[in-house]
Amino acid sequence: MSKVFSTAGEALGGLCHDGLTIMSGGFGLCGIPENLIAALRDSGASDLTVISNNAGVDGFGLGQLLETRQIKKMISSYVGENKEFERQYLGGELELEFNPQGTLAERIRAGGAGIPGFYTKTGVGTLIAEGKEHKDFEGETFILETGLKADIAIVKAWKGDAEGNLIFKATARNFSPMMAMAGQITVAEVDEIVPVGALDPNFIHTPGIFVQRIVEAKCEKRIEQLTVREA
Amino acid sequence: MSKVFSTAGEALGGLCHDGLTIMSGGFGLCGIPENLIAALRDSGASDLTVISNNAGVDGFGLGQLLETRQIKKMISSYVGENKEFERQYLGGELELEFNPQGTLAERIRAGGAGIPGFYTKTGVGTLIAEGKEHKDFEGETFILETGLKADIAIVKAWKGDAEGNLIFKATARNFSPMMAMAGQITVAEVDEIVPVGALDPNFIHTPGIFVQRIVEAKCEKRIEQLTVREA
Amino acid sequence: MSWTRNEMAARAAQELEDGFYVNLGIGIPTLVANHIPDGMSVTLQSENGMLGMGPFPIAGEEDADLINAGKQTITTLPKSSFFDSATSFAMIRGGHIDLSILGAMEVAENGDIANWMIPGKMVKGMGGAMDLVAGVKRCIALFDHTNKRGESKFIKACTLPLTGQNCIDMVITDLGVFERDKAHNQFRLQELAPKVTLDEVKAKTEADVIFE
Amino acid sequence: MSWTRNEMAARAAQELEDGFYVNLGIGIPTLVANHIPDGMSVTLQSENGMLGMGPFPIAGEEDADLINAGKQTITTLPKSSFFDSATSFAMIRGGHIDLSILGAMEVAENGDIANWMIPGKMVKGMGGAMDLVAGVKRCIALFDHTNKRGESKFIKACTLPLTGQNCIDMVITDLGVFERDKAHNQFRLQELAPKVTLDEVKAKTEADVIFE
Repeated sequence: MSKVFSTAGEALGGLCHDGLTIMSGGFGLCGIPENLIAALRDSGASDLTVISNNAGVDGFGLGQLLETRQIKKMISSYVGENKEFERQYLGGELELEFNPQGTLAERIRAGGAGIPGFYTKTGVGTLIAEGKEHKDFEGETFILETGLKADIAIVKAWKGDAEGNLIFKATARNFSPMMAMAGQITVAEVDEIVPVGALDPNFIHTPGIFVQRIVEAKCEKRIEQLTVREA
Repeated sequence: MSKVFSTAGEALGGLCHDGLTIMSGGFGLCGIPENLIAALRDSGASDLTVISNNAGVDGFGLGQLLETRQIKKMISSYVGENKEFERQYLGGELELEFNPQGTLAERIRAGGAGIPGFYTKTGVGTLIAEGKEHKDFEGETFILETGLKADIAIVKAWKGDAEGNLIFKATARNFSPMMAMAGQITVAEVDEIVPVGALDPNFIHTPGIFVQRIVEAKCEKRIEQLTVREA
Repeated sequence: MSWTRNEMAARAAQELEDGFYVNLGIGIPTLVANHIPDGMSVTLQSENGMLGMGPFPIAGEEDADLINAGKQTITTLPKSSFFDSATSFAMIRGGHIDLSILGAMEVAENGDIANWMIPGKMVKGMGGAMDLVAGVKRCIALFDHTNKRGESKFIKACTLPLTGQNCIDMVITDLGVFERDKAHNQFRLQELAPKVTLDEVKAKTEADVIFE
Repeated sequence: MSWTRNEMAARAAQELEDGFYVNLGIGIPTLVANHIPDGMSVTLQSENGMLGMGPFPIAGEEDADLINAGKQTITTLPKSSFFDSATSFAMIRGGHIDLSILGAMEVAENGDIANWMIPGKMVKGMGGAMDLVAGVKRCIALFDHTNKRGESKFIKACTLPLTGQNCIDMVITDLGVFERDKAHNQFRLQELAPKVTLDEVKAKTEADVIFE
């Protein structure tokens, strides 16, 4: 019962159906599972609810699934980089649920950790709090946020092994460790699959229990805002 | 404003007062801040509330603070290894609050993460649930548990730097990363202080923001259950 | 002949499946690790913060920083990973562990379990037991069918404070195996230990169990 | 003369203290990093998962896996550490960040801030702004005192949807500095930009502010 697959398409084999809830890692285009997103597009599965901090850019990342109209609803914190997104949203073709970024991260962690709800002060007194339960702790008011789970989580890691153990590089880590926990099935694409035992057990970011499938795949890794200084 | 101190006693300098709430890392005797516990004993601070998974053994670890009657109350998940604890508890000299181990870990993380309460199914229908708010999510019943904070958290790490960045070794990690987050002031003792930059930024377990003071100190590292197999 | 402790552990090991992540409780459940079938990949979790628990060390190679939840010195395997207690119980509470095998003082016919506290005696604490029975996908209770006085420990309703309610999916005792029948919400005798008679197990079982 | 964007950032940098952990918002707040006094140790957090943010890279040394919350390529410092988004916002929500400096569309006299949404226009999202204003120990809003039509942005009550309520501790605009007086629960003019008159700032401030 190997976790290792040869291609992103095979790694998603048998999993993609209309109406699924998908979590997709990454912050902007940093740490997105490029190949798995493309394979999800190729699967043709539609009416998807996608939980991801951002929505990609036009024609790349989750933008690919927007072009093909496979996404019914996005749950995100910021979607400013995508004209097609804006067009579909303003046209009423796409549902959108905004979450504060930290609330989104914590809701995903909670979903993976068996916590159905938690209280936070983020968003109290704002639109985000409307319709949510309010509760006071030690004289301060908090709102109830619920855990989020997904049918499938797709994440991008730096290195992984056949047990599903993963490590991430730099800020490409972002939402992926929590999403790996919150996916009923988690599929990881990695820059490199290394032999079991090559990763130091002290420094594994995502233990293999959270990863059901893994594939080595080459990423393009586009940069959104190339910013440099004088040498 | 250096975070580095020369001795455990100096690292706790000015912090120890009667009535404080202290978190102390470790599981059994594995990963306990031996030198900081001893320094806390030497400070003479009493009426302490101590949050720690266990209570040490007679005369070692938190057992040292029990002998001197500095502890008023323990919040723990298991205290089975300590006769003096049993004597004081049965004699009504010591308060004790049991938490399921996972609830304890999550309460500490929540305290450090600004989450005043969360729902869990652990303990539903047991003594642990008595007096706690019950709430249903998707037809299942959960109980409300609250975040825990401490005036001081004392933890033991493997290596650390002057910025307070820490890494832990093997199962000596346990509760310490969360406690470092939940302490108003967190003091870490480490096997080795390494130069800033020596720790790989991808593999720092506790970022320096959670650690206010650090001291290099030699640990005895007692083993509770030495268990070996035939060679 | 009823099963020995080791035979009970061996029978429990038959419930393992390839790829399972498993948490074994202290006592008889620990022995299950000795009966994992060759060629089957089972990963043992230790709730103090480790996946892929290896065997006890050879004398002299023990490491005080590397222990299991029973505080015994252990070793790593190539697949091992370490993590903090919050992550460890996220695995447990979040339903990521496939199987928990744990001891019991009492199991009731409705799946309740008591294994942490006897009123009037010094209480050591529940440790991770309440989290395990509440969170793990499938829980097997492994215990002697009767106590020292010959009284059934597989009973109508727990008399001791509960560890968890309605959470035990299978009971394995020295006398036999009882699988929870989800449809009837009732345990059903699945297997008798060698030479144990149906009459004996009926006589020693207070719980209302399906015996046919 | 009112302050330039760069001078506003320089003035905000005077609020830094040695040992501070600071989160800087996008826009003018980002410029504050250029004015950290020599010899002062300030650690910049980027909410996408980094402490100890370094400068932009030299051309050719950029790394697509290493960006800040504005999605710009950056570099590490010897003290840097990376972590996941849940940990990053645990720092923010848990009150571990000493100071947040962020832009604003409106700030109200009661400390409310609006900076994420204009009804009727395409809403890009709040990103981490709501978490920052709710969680960070001290929040400074850095913005132009008036909008393009010359209307005050420092007002009695926010007209735009809030980012957070009662959370701004200091306002720095091109005209001056206003410190929240906790005792009076009111902002107080602390400093005027060079050659800005009290009359000018009074005329351009809708909020009820203590000017004496």
